[in-house]
Amino acid sequence: MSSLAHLLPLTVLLPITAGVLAPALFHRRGLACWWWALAAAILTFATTVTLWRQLQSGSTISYPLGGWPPPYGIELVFDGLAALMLVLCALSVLILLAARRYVEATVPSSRQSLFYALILINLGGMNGFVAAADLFNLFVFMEIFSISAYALVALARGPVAALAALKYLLVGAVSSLLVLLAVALLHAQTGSLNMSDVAGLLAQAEAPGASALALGCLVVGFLVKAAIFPLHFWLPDAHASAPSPVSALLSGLVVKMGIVGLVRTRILFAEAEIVPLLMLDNLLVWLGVIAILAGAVLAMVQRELKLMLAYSTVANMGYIALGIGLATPSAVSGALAHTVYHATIKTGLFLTAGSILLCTGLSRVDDLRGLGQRMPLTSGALVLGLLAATGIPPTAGFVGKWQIALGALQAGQAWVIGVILAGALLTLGWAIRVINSLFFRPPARARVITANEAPVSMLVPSVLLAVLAVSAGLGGAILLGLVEPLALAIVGADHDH
Amino acid sequence: MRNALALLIVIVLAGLMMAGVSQLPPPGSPDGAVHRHVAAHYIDGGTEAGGAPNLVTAVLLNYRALDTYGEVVVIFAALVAVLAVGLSGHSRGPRRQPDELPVSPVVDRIIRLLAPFIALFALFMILEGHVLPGGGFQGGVVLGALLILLSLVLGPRRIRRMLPTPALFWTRAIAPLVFALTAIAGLALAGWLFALPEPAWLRELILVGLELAIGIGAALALVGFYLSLEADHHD
Amino acid sequence: MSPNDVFDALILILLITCALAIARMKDLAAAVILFSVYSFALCLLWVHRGAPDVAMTEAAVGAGITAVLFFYTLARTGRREK
Amino acid sequence: MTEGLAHLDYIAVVILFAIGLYVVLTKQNLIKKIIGLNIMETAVFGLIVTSGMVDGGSPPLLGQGLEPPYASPIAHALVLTGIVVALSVTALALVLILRVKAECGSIELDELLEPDE
Repeated sequence: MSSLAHLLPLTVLLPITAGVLAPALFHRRGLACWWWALAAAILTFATTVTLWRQLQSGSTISYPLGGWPPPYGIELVFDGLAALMLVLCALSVLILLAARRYVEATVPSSRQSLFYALILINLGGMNGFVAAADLFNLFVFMEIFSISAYALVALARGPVAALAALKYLLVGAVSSLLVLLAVALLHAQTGSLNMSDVAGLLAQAEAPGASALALGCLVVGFLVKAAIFPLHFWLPDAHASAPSPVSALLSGLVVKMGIVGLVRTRILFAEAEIVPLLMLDNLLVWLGVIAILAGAVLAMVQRELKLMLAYSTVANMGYIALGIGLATPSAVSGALAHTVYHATIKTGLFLTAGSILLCTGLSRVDDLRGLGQRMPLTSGALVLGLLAATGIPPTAGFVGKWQIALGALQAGQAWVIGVILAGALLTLGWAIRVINSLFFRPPARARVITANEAPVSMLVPSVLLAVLAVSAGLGGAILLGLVEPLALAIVGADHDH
Repeated sequence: MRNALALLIVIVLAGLMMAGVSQLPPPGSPDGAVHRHVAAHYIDGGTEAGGAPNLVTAVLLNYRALDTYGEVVVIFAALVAVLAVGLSGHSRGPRRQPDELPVSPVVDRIIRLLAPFIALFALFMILEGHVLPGGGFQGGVVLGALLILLSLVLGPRRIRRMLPTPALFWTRAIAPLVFALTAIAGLALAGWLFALPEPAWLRELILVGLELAIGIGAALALVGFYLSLEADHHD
Repeated sequence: MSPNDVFDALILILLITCALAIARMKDLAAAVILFSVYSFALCLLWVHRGAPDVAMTEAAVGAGITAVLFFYTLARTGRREK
Repeated sequence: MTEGLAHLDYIAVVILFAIGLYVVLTKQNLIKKIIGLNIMETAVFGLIVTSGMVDGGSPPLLGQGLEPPYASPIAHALVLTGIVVALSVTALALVLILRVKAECGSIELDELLEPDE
């Protein structure tokens, strides 16, 4: 084992320790704390890049904590799924970059260091969740990023945010509990907690009912975390009322953890030949189809920009569920690619929406008429992001959807392609409404007329992510190549065409 | 109507759960999978491998130290969360002493009299946690309860002022910080993050240090929860 | 059935009764007190299951601190459920 | 202990989980919902502790003159961590409830969600 493997636990320890130190070091010094948080996030990103290069040159990296070999100790792994960690850390850096002005304007100075502490702890929790190879460890990291996420939503002012955070907490706690119940059932059945060990033991287990119950609990728990329709009801309020950098974090990254959980669950049960796995695939296809249509329609009828974006997240999580449910290599790799691409697009969109909210104080699309003249770069970034969200080629949104459509053909379910197209058209519908309002209507509000372009620290992440969103589709082949081994691990090599 | 529907759903779910749970291996048999596999390895390893005669402590602080690190991070995150979203400071109402809970002189006396003994008991639980049942967290909870009791007698403002703010934040962060230091010590002395280095006395020292940190962290977190629920009365 | 089993069964019945009573209770303060009783019964069960560490924690947290936190909340939100 | 009676624990656990879930789903009072959540949590903890027990076994404490077989220390460690997590979530929920009460004036979910606020 290369000594570089010691870096793997660091992706968890580094941001969390930085977060723990933040309130002690920077009480009432928000700006200094921002620098500290940014430095910690960049360092974590660098660590992830180093690990990533190591992964490219060799095989999967595994780290036994305390030197206890699995299954006796806790193991962390850096595998194909950990590619997501790279994206997580990179986007966190951009979110933090954009957060400074927003936090200065909206969070009281005595609480700014707490805000950054929660963001860093959230990042560490997500990194740990992605790398966890132990069932209970997965639960613990899930709680770390969940608790910090509930609090981050409530950091926004006003009655809507507090209630949204509380709803998010209640639903989140029940879903976490389902995951814990599944862990308990699997442990009672196998006596082990290490995922690959449990997977092997489950394959020979003689209690299909208990396995099926554990599978069901894990799936429902993670479907809630991933906000798959109709278990999405907590998401729109929470994501729309949170402070905008937090919205970007939640909608771009935190919901994706549900997908990570689903993928880990699929791998866990891949060898156990129990019937519900087939039912699960069908369920995911149907839920995905409904989510795509319902999310897009609900986004269309919203008046507030951030609510539109939140419902669009519901629709996009539907695409990902659909891809996983189709269970062919192209569909699953499409779903994984879309996970990464949607994270990029939606982080950019929410950060841009945050700039607009901060500069104008307006949130309704009708009030934002004519903003294109006053804030051309920010509005332009929003338009590019929206175009990418509809999935016009060659934007980032296109690759995943195209792959999922190909997968639908492989799976002999061509009708799904119609749904994918319909979802794209509906998205285009509300996107055009926003674009029309921004660029082709005269201003209706004084605050739009007096608005100035967003500060540089907010413009840079917005524009960068917008450019990435429209151009990243060109590099789609690279990303698909990266996620393919993982897709094969999920659906099993027998599906290979 | 809605309640009846919910009842139906809950009954169906309970039925499914019952069906699944009934297929689990019967509990209590020493030949069950739970006892033969990983747990048997821990028990066979004994105090020597685990570092502590109380195997629960050995699992918490040695074999599965990362989980316990996660646990202290969860409490710390909850404390930061409570401080960040709590009411105090959000809307400054008139500050009042909490006079709705009058403490009778007898109770006052008893609390003051018992306080040193409770503190001693908590300390005992923390320091002996690796040998006997109990441990850092349990002792910390007792210590936290004692501080809450004392605040009834002395007034929350006095408890709040016991530590100046920056020092308070350092102390609150003690559990995750000591864990991180232990992780690094493990890497330096035993080659793996979170490993407990030899010799035995060093191991025991580290275990006691960890338990102390967990205890202090838990106690301060509880006081933090209590103060943010009690602070600034709104009517 | 040994006396031990009878004792266990009684605790289980007590637990379920407490939970049902909590569900029906309109007075939240009483519900919190019942939750303390419930936690305490759970402790006894866990001592019986060979888990003294867990029992101590449940006694301190479930029956103690959680109830205190609930009471402080109730003092500011009112103790009646509508 | 007979096999059937050992399953009694599991049956009780399922019933407690169901009661907790019913409270969380149907009660409109937010504090009541949190109590329900706590009942669900203890049910899951009960399942873990029971699955780790041994008939006639001792607590997993070495060097105290206790005879094997020992109960599984893993199960106990999991529950300890679980209890801490449950307490943290409860504390945060209660603080949020106080904020909802201060900002919206009620903690009954049906009143809070009425369209006309």
